[in-house]
Amino acid sequence: MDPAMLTSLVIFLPLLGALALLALPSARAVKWTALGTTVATFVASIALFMAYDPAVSTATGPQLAHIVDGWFPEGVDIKYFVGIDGLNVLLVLLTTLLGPIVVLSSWYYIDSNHKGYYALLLILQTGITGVFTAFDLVLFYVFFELTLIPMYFIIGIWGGEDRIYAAIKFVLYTLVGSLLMLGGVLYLGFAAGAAQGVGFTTDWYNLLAYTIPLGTQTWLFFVFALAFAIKVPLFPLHTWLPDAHVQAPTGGSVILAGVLLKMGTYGLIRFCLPFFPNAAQSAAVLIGALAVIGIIYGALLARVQPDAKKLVAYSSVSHLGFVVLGIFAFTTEAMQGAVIQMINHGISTGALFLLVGMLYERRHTRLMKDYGGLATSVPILTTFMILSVLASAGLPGLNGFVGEFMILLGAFKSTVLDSPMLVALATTGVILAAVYLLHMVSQTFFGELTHPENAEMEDMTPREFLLMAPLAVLMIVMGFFPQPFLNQTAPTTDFLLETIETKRVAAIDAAEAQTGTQALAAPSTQAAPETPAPLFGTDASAALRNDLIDISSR
Amino acid sequence: MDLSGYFSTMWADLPAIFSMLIVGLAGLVIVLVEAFRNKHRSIPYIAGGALALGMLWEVFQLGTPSETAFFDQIRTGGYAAYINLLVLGAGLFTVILSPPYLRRMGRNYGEVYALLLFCTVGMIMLATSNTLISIFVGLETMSVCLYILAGLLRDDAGGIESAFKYFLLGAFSTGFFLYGMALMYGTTGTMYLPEMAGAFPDGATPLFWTGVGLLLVGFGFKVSAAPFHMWTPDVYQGSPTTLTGYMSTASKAAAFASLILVLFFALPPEQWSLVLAVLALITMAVGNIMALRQNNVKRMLAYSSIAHAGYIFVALASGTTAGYSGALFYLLVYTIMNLGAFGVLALLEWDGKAGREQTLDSLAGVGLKRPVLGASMAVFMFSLIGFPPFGGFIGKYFIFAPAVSAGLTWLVIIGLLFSALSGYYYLRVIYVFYMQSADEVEAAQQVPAGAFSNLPAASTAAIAACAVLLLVLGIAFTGVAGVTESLFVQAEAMATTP
Amino acid sequence: MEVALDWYLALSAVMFTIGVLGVLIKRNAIVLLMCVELMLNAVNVALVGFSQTLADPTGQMLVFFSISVAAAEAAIGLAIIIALFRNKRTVNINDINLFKH
Amino acid sequence: MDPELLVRLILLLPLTGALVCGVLPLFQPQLRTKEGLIGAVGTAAVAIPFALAVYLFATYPGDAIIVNYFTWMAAGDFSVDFAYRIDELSLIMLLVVTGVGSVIHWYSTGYMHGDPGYWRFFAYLNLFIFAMLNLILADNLLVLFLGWEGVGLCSYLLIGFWYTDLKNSAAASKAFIVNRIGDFAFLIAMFLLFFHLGSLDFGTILEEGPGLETGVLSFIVLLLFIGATGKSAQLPLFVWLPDAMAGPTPVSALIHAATMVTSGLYLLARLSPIVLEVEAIMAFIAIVGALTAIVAATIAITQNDIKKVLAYSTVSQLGFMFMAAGVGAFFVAIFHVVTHAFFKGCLFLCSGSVIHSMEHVEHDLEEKGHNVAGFDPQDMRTMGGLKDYMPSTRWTYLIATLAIAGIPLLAGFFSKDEILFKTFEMGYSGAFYGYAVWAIAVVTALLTAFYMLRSYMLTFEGTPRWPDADTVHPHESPSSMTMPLWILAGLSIVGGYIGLPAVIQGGDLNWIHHFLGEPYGGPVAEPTELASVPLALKWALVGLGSLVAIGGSFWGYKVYGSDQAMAYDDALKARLGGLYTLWDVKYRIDDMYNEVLADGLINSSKKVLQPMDTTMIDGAVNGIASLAQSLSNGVSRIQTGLIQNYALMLVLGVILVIGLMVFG
Amino acid sequence: MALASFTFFALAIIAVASAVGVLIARSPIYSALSLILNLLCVAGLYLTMNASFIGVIQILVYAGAIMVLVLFVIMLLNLDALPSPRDIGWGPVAGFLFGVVVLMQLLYVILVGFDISLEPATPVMTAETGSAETLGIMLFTEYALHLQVAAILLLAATIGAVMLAQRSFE
Repeated sequence: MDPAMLTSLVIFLPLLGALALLALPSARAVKWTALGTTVATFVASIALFMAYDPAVSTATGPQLAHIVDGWFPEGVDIKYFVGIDGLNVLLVLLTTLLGPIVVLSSWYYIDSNHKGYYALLLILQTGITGVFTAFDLVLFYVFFELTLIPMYFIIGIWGGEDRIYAAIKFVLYTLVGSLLMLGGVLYLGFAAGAAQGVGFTTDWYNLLAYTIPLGTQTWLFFVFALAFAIKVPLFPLHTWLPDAHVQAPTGGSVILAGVLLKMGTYGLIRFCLPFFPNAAQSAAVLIGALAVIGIIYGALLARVQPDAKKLVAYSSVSHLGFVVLGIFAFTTEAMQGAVIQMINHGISTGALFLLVGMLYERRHTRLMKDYGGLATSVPILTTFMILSVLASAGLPGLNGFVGEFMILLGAFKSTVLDSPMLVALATTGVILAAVYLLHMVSQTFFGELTHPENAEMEDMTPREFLLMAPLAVLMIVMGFFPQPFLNQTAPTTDFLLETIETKRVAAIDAAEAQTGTQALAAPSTQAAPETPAPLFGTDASAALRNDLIDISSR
Repeated sequence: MDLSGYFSTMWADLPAIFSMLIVGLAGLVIVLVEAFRNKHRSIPYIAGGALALGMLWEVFQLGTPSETAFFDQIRTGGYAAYINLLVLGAGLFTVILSPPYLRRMGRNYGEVYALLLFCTVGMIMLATSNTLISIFVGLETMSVCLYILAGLLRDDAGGIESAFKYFLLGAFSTGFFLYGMALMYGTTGTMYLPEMAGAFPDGATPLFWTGVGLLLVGFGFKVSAAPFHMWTPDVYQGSPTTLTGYMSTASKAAAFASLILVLFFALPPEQWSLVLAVLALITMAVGNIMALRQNNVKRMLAYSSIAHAGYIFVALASGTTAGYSGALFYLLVYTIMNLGAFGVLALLEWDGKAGREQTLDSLAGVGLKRPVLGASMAVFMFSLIGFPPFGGFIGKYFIFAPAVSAGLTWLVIIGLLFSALSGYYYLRVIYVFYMQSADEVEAAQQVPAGAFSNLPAASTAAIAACAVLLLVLGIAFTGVAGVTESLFVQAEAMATTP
Repeated sequence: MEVALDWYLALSAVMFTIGVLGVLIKRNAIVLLMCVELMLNAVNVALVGFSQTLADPTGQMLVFFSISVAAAEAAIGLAIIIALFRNKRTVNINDINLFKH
Repeated sequence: MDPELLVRLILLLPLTGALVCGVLPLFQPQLRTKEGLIGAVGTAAVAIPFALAVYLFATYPGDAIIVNYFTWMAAGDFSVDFAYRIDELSLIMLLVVTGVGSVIHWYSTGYMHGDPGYWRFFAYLNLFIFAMLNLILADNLLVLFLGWEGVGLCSYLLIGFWYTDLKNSAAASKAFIVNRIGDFAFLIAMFLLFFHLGSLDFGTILEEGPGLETGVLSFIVLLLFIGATGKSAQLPLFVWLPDAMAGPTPVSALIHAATMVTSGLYLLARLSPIVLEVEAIMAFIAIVGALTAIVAATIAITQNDIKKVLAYSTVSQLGFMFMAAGVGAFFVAIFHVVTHAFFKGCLFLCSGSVIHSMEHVEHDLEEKGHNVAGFDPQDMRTMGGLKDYMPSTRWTYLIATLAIAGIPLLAGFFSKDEILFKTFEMGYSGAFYGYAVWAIAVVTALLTAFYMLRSYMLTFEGTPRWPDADTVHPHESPSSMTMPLWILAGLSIVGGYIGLPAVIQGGDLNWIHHFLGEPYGGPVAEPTELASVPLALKWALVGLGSLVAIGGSFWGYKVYGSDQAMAYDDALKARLGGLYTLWDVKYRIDDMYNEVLADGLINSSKKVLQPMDTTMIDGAVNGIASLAQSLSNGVSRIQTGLIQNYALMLVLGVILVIGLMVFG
Repeated sequence: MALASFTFFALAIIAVASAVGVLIARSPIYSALSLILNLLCVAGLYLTMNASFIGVIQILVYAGAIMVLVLFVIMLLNLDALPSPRDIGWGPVAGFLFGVVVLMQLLYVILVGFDISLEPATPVMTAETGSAETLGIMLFTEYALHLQVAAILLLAATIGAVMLAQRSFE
């Protein structure tokens, strides 16, 4: 088989599985098929991982690229273009790993409409994998939106009491951002297309090669960043997250926290930074500050939640703040840390949601006051919980530390942020993480067994052990041996940072050249103001307009 | 006087109006059948057969070059074939869905089908017209038939009210429409659209623009653009549901197609781009904002159709061929989505009140009970929001992209924000369908036992086909997009070579 | 033509506006229908005026169709008003407001 | 043997022990009660590394051995390896940790006998040793930090070992969180070091660090010191240590007396070349140490819980060590670390033995039908006269008490006296803070002798004060517990001779100084420009030190010797009044943390942030939704249902369109 | 010349007056009668423009057929003047204002904005243009299709009228 097909296989295998599911008669068959599909996908993604060679440069094209043209009409360079590079290889692996885990975690949790649930789950996986592998902006957008539909149903049908509110909020919130981004995509496509004489292009590499004028960058950056910031979610756009997490069934929460949120941070790295380097750097302090507020704010709110799931949800706000901070530091260390932290957060928070879900399955409550002293009745579960909590709190030797440390280290030396105070504030998140996580552990697992029903609680079943074990192993392995993972991402992050710098300088040069010509006319103005954002029909778009067939010429 | 030259030309041009002929003839046949064999079972089949035959014919015309027929009165060729297919298809869908629905309403008469076919004739005339007179005659034929169909449930206070409102406002707007034509004719001295563009070598006069403005008012009324939209919700709510679907799609498609012809062939794109942009803005705003509070699904869909007219206006405002072809593509997608949505509602109506009092809540939990209808409705709703991988997304791409390239980014961004807002009310339908159960709604809203117990297979299949078509259009749309684009490219080429 | 076209157009505009005003002000459904007819009639004056000034018969062709449409509309309109009257026992348009908001 | 393999074994054996003791029984519950096996594995996992450490020590060539296993993480300029450094400093610590660790493991096999969490205990303990070894053997700050946090974790797990009591778990959380506050500073210090030096390796730091700008360096050292105050329980972060006594007593001995709490000192000693560069911070360290010492000592006087006394005593002793570090005498600090490990370990183990037997008393009393609700086996007020029942415990406790009191010729005497001398020497060399610190140290030494004797007297002398003392008798602990006591007591006697004071042979016989000190090729730097103290003055100082120790001890012996031992506490309370109360409430530092910081943070989160989140931030989101809804309701009023209004709207549109077309 | 102008203005004034009459008459019967007068005046105007065919059609279809139908319906439904409303709402007022604005706009563009560049056609030409022959030939040749569609329109209207007003549904 053509190795390039492997990428598409990993993306679409779950979709095929979902279609197959629909034809099956019994819930049992549905479950096993779903499990089989996800495992097969995981195996395929391992092969993908093996086939990916970090030593081969991805500066001109991703590895294992699969391109199908002819999706859009002539003159519109939108195509099916997927591939693997250092930025997404781990995320794809994480997505496919969580696939079987989520299926297993839903085995008994979901008690109605199995067919629909598992089919949606598999479609969701296709969407997410597609988001991570897409190298075409429109394709990315398609997958990005595609993830909303299954998630909407998963929260809305199998969720908790307030599921409808949560589901609608989730979709609408994301939709506002992503539709605005679509406007940006269209604009960018035409601008880049005009610059390169192809009409309209959203090929990532074409867009990367296009230096956007400074003024335009600003509004485009904010349109893109808004969409991703909502997804991340960045303070103060986070309020959909606790609702969605709490109401979603366990599987949904795991996917949501594990990979769905990463679409936001991934988008920031993949698109916002390299496309709009100047704007991104100008906004870095602002976004960094929001990220730090998110870190602290999320942590403080997590501490006061009576609901264990909500606590974990707010912890995501806090943790993702680190990732955003790392992204906007513009240093190799922080960028690498951000990438690895995305994976780490997926593993540890995914594990936390799984464990809280196991408790919920047993007692049908998420309130911590309904538990207490569980360490006696469920020691294995407790052990896994403590491990996950520690990983999440960033204990050295477990995975969470690696990312957090590198992010903070990189952010500290960042000349773009240039604000050690900010990083110092972010570091307090390390203290606060311990505060709220240990609070949860002690409220839930320590103390006396006050509720008699908790005493007879069943410890982890082999199924549950099976789904937790890989995550636990990864927590430790990635804590002590993160380097093999970092090596996968390093060439790409280096390439990205170099490109960002080159483009940044190029954009400034272009702007100066422009002011230079103005200066010839009026020598007194040294630093003419930047050209304003051509949001409302400008020279550039007028030029574009002339390029296209226009009946006004008649 | 020798007129034989005329007659031979007309004879030779008959194939150009094949579908108009066959549909009109079928209408006449139905009238006759109905006169002698009241409510004969074959009537829907005759109607459906004629429409299908027309569609079959038009499919083969898709690739043909754009020409005119009947002394330059109407256009033929790919463009006409495309829009005729749309209109005929909408008619066919309605004919498939109507018999069981009308039977339930006690209105399954041959006249209905005859009027439907006559209406289709008018639409074809409208959508393919090359002169102002053709537009007028086509538009009026279409409108008169629709006035009657809207009043089909005349014993129902709501039914007759909707017909009255539709009629009176329609006639009122016709006055403006005709005035506009008069002014355009008077200032240019011609009724032929392509000749108008050349009438003003040094820029058009205000009187001409006034005429264009009044013409736009007339079109705006037919496509229910704000502020000419006021009739839409009332009429949609009161009309028989399957026919509402027809009204909201075919008539809109025909009117838009005609408007595109006027814009493309007759008008130098000066002032009108701004006017269309403003209309687009108001229309999107009114449609989306008003839809938010609706609890009646039909009324909500009425406002939604207003909003979609606004989106199409965005494409038209760009004033480029890409914009026009995008609008045409969107019309196709929109037609499928809306037909399907109204079709689902028609099948789920149970209170015998023509759906005008049926609230959304009464449909709680239907999605899981009726998987095919539920899934189809979900597809329609997601597509209406503009979610990939459904046609609605690609449609939105094709209407917004040209606007961006024409420098209307601000309008596009507003449009996208309104799309996001529209998510609220479309998602509401889905959650009621899937996420609420019937016992969660008030007793008054609950479905009586045995309601919509047996769904007609043909109707269900037609709806499912719509859903599948949307999915296909969302993924493999190049062919269609190519067709819509080539129409204008050809015409462009023709126009530039004298 | 002896009288300048402007006058015909002005007359047309005035009559058209009177028709519009009638639709906006009168309350009897049949009178509204008549006002619409008045509007169409006013447009016809303008059309014939243009047509005769340009010596181009197509304008009058449109008038011909406009008159037939007016006839058809009158028939339909009256039928609807009869049905409406049967249903609601009134032709006062202010009493016809079942659908709103 | 290859040092690489040795270090690998030393590190991995405890880890293996932890896994064997922890993971296997977790999944095989029948293994959980196999105490013999678990105890043996657990102890061997520390004892073997001790043997290897001794071998390493014996064969140590004199130059630091650096073993580099693999890259931990690297990105951009940043690269950190799993690299370990064997030099004099880490060897000393290695010996102490594994040596005292082995003894305490052995002791634990007896102490934890019958506890359902026996397996967990040994797993945690072994894990602790692993983390501690990482801490002391690390060759870069990050691996050190791994151990640093790791020991914190084990401390957390062990303090909360008896988790069914939520108080214990709260104490554990407190320890972890307070430690994290220190870690926060530690992290920032690492960022700064990396920012300026581009590496976290000790080699680079020690070589290039002193060259940094003083301001930056001061800040770095200050941050590191704050980190150390967290771990080593100094003002103001010492609050967690007394609470940490909630853990089983061997834990208190091992972690909270002998090893973990001294890691702050180790850190400073390890980085002594850069610490010495910044005198202002040194003075600050010394003063903080002095204040901690005296504050903790005064609190210790008022404590009745035997372990609490020892805990505050530990804080106080740690203060001594920081005084030493603050005056640049890092080797003395390490010396005190070593001797302190011996006698404080011994004291804690003795207290464990006491508690153990008092628990039996409690048990017996309960069988006899007494109400034991208020009975606390750790409360010295219910002890007394134990010397007759527990001779081994009594003697070892006494030896260790005298050692800590600084009675001449015992271990504590040498190390404490050296600290006193070094502080004095600093003052003598012209730094005024040296005298101040010295004065506080002397007072604290007096108090130390006093309260330690108080604890001894209350516990072992006098008459039994528990109910029904005639029939209920405590018993001496088993030999698995008393043997370790004797070992440590022995070390408390002889341990001091590795650092003979400067009065003898001009300090030439001070082995530890020669071993560690930079002038002699060791890794621990010391100030070079110190004035030479005349020999007579040195002797006088030694005399003063001895006098203070003996005096304090005698005072304690005297006032608590009578049968009414508790009476003196009341007298003291009456005489000192408010001051005593202030000591009794621990200077309100704890309350301040709880009420101001912890509760304040939580309350403000609950009362300000949470409502803000729901009403303002989420409210804004929902507000937009309801705004749209009310906009919808508002706009819908134009849809009146009246046909004329519709027509009116249409005409309005006509006006608009014509207006835009013609005039627009 | 003067006669033509006089005829035009006389008819125009009557037409406008009768149109206003439609508005101000309280009874629909009077409105209808005013409208008939208006239609007749307009027919007269057509004749002054030499548009003989349209003038005749106007009288036959409009004044003759449509208005008779309207009168029939008014009689049939026995409609009388509606009771006057207690108060005039904002609707009619706004309607009046809007109507005036529309008129202003239209007059503005006609009288100010419209610059007649065309040479008016000669009476001979106009007579031919407006003759029944010219229009008849056109209707059956170039506009044959429209005629057919208009026929369908009328048929539909007939069917519709019957259906709406007459047919009995079960």
